[in-house]
Amino acid sequence: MQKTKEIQTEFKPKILAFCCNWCAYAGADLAGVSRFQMPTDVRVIRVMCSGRVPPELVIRALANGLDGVMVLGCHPGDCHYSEGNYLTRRRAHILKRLLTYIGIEPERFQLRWVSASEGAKFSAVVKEVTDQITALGPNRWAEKR
Amino acid sequence: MLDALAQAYDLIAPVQGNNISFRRVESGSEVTLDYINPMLSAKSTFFPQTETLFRFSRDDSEEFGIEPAREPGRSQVIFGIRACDARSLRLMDMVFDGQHKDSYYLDRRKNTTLMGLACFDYLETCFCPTFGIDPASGEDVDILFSDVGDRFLVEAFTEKGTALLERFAEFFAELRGDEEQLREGRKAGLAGMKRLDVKGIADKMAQLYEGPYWDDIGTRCLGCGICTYLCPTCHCFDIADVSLDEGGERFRCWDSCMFPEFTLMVSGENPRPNQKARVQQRFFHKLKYFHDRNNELACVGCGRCVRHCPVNIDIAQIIDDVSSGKAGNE
Amino acid sequence: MATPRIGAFICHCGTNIGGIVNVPEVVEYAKGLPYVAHAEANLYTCSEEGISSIKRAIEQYDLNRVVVASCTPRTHQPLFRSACADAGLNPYLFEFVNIREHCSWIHREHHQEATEKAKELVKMGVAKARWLEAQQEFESDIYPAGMVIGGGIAGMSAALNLANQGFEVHLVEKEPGLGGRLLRLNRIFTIDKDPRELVENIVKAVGNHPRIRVHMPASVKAVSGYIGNFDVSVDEDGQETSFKVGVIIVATGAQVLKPELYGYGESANVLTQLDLEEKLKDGELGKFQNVVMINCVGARIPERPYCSRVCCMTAIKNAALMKEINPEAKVYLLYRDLMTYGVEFEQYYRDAKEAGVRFIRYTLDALPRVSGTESVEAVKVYDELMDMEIELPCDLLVLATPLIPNDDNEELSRMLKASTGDGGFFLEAHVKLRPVEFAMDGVYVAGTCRWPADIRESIAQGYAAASEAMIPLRQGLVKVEAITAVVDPRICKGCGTCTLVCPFEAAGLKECEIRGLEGKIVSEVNAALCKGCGLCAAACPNGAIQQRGFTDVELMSMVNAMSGKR
Amino acid sequence: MKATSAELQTRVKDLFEDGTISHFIGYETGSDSLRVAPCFLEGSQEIGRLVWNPVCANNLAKYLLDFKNVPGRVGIMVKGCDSRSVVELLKENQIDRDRVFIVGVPCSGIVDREKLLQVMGISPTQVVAVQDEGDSFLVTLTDGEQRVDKEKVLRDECLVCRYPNPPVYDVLTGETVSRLPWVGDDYSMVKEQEALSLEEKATYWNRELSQCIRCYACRNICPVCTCSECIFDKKAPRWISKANDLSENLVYHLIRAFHVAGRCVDCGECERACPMNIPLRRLNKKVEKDMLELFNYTAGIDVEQQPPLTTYRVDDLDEFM
Repeated sequence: MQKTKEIQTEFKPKILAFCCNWCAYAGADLAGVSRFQMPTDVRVIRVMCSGRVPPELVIRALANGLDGVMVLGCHPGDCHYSEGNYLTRRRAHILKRLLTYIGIEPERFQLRWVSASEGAKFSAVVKEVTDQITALGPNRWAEKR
Repeated sequence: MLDALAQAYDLIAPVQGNNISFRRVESGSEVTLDYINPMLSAKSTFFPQTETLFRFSRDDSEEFGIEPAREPGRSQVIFGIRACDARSLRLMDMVFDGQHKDSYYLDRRKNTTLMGLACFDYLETCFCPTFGIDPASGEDVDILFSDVGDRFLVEAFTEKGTALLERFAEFFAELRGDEEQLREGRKAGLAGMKRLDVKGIADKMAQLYEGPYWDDIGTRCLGCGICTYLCPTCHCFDIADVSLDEGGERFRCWDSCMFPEFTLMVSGENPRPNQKARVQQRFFHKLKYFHDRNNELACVGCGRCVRHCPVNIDIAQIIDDVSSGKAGNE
Repeated sequence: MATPRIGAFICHCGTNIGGIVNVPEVVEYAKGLPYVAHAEANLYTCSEEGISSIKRAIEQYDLNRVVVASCTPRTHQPLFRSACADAGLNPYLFEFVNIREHCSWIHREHHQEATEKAKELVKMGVAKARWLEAQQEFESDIYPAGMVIGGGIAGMSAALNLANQGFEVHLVEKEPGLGGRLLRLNRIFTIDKDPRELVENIVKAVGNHPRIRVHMPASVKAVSGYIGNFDVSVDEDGQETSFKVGVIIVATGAQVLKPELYGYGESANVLTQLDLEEKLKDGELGKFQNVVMINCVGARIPERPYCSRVCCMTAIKNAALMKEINPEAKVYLLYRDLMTYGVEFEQYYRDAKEAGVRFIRYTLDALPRVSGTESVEAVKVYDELMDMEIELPCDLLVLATPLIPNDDNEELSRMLKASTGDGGFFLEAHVKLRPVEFAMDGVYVAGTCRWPADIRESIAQGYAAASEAMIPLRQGLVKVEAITAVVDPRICKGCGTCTLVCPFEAAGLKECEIRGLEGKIVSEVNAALCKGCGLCAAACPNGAIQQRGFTDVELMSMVNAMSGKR
Repeated sequence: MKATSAELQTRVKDLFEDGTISHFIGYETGSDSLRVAPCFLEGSQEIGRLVWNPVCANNLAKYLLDFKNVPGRVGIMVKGCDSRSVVELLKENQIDRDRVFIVGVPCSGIVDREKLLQVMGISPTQVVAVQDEGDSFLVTLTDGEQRVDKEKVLRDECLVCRYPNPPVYDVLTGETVSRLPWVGDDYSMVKEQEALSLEEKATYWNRELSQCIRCYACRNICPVCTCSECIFDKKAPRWISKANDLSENLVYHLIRAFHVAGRCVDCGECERACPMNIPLRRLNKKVEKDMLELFNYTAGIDVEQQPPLTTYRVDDLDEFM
């Protein structure tokens, strides 16, 4: 079931970012308001809390051929729901190690903390992760068919 | 010879992986002969676990373009197939070559030459004689190889087989004459093979719909697909689509009557609500329904399901219980 | 579910979006997406014109889903939702796509790529919209009464404020009398008054208030329910009494650290500032000639890093008072840093210096050392300015120790689901934006149980908490955004994972009552307690519990759309 | 494994007769002497069917779910690992402690069928019985007896078993087993895998998981896979395509490994059931190791212990900025 991809001269990754409504999404909005320019490869999905993101969905996204998945939440201690990001952090530890263990580059799944006031950090993270994943090249999971 | 075959055909032969199973090989060196029966039967050669039926494309006007996915398929040779698996193909023909012709299956069947390998030894779980199969014979193959010690006795049983032998004549020497009796001698190794009584079993099954016999088996069964996926005669499949922006494809893949969603309906209703019902279905299909339709039992006694069932549900045992009346049908 | 008929509205936002993203191209693209029955561009979708255009389209094209691609849901979602509602469409059948903050504004130099990204974002929004379902918001009445825990100055201020606004108040004080720590003080800094003058009127006012019921000595035993409907039971002098309130204000105060340093507890002439004030107040302080005061005792150290805020002023107050009582006395104040911020605090400090109090700075790596048999007779300290160690004679050593959290904070925090932080102090919902609320709706915080505060601050916080608490009391009704979790009892296996991860104890295991499932143990969500974080949905092993508006199907359809799957 | 079938039978007989239990879940002899089958008794009359010997590999704990709604109290026999999965079932309220009666059987290792046949070069039909003799097994053959070192023929998970004695039980049959002499580093296998390069890891798992036929035996036999409706069977959303390809097999095995994270007790049933001999424990043990190292958590020991992914510590490792 080879997914037909249009041939591109230079590789443009597809990166998904789950952003929690209260910190990361607001941070992304602030980055926009501040007109911080950044790569166009990231798509944001809004969730109320980083703790809403099921690891299964991260796995599914990578299997779908997306080149990277980010989960962005409030800094530890700042969760709007007081505990959500702590649970996210635990899941992320296990998931990241598991992915690496079966041979998937750890950079393809990232958890980062971005507060509502960190527009600059949001754009920095987007740049950094986009660079990392561009350097890795396409996610070969999609080719395992 | 196998090398030459691999050149001329798609050669499928037993290969040692995590376990021995039939795979496409490029050269004879990959092939192993150290087996009694491969873990997976040869069924997937004709009826792959996942098979694309056709592809479709979609443009902005939402118009569909459809192209069948069948590659004309180089003709292929299966080397080392055992009598039981060869028989199972004959049984599957009854399904795929019945009133509905399954061209995907039949094309492969047509392009395939079966090179059997006679059995002179058996596993504790083998019971093919039960179904009138002679493990050392070439009944259902085009060509039979019999290891008679220092050489192979090679016989063709069909035109396909003869043709192939002629094409590769260079590899074969004249008979020395003693092969027949050497083979008879080796057959001694088959003595003591399980042969169960299946006379009138379909009717005996008919009296077994009710009754406690299936209760424990039903509880014991985990509802996994091992038995059906390893079974050379199980042939159920499901059909699904892959839908992408630019198009997609329709594929079919093995399915198992052991899975709850096999009979689950959109309404949420399930005519086979519990594992007992599903186990029952499997054995009734093999030992009755299939017989009602085709006058054959849908089992060839290869013993794979017995060997690999993690909770030791043993079809030989069940046949025995039913025939002997232990199952309570008398 | 009726076949989705999605309307997509792509906003130019003047040139904000239209100047970078090729909006007409996005509209054309949207028209080709599954289930899209109508797509159009608007100059400003949020304008009067745009809104009425949405309403018209819902009518004209019989839309049952609306997707707006414009700015951010954080500011504009309510507007577009109510537009849908006005047109008779359930507001939860609306999906927001952000192509301004998250696209045009951050890709100003890349029009083509920005346009492609906008298309994809719209595709994702449409894919989610296809699965949206109508939702009903949960509403519940507010019981018009409040409970204030703690009868100190903060608690009393809050109680009076609530009561004067016409609401019943239950004031729960664990001591047999009102007034709190304030009454143990000798005088109050900057105005140098006896606290009693201040407090007694307030205590009277509280005691005599027709709408305030004081429970004393009493402690809260159990709290259940949620904003508007808390059931409280208190142990009042051995008697169990229970009552209902709509809001709760926590003002339980703090305690003073009793250090194990500088011979405190061993030598009779070593006191804390609070001990000193009590002795002064009761006239029990004997003669003294050489007074040494040490600040930051047990504060601003690794195991207790915070500054207690009130000790510097307290120490200065008492140091000056010592001079006042005995002008001949030598009074040394050893400090690490002086916190005398603001106008009158700084002045107060200068006055103390004028009065002859000697200030000597010490550092954490060279702590003062005390010496003497039986009682402390001298204090050695390294004086930074003189760059030498000096020995100060001492017949009275006074230690300024920090306020520390009450021991029962943890218990209370469990009862109220009100979090604690900072080593045991209560923690407000947001350090800047929500200073007197807890994350738990209907529970508020004031005074030194949050962090060390002086009287003025405590009173201000009391008033603030009370007026925050008054908002729901006045509305008389709470509405919960319908993004709460729901359980499918057919699939739920009652493993209780959701109940463990829920920060608000909204999910609980119950016997199912639905026909056909009677007696099955399944999870059930109390919509009033649920805050819609979705932790449970992510933790549930088989998707039996879902978060409305963020279901697995909805999220996955977005992921699939982004991956080019349909 | 000092307890004999006879002792077990008398014990269970008593339990039936004094009315303690109404049903019992145990083992009976299977198709040959190296196989057992789970069996379910409803009274003492068929007590003779019960066996307990070093080939009783199956983890019976999951069958408790099938007896959830039968009246009376169900008895079950559990080895150390089985008992640990009972702990997990209790943690997740899948069974009612008062309605099960747990007969613990200390276990000093289960025979790996294939290893035994290999090492001894025999066919199952030649085997009459296998007896536990401490550090070795005494194998009775149709023609005489042979002794074989446990280390050579034990199941892999038994070679790293730290819980030969059931942590929870109502009665114990047979003496408790002291720490098993052969038990080495539980995680050597995992460490070996971790040491590989990313490329090698990928190659390894691609080879292994491309062989998966998705029969779901590993899931269905797993004592902690208790969902009535598994997400892999859902139509909407579709977590996994029915198509059997490496990509989807990876999805299946990753999600599976994640779902048993902090719950897997390494009873080894998934690996035993897998007809394709995929080294599933190699995945599970990795997660087990991380849970231990990151959260100091071991599954199946204490019913009161909160599952690691449902709780947190403020000072958990934070490698994310």
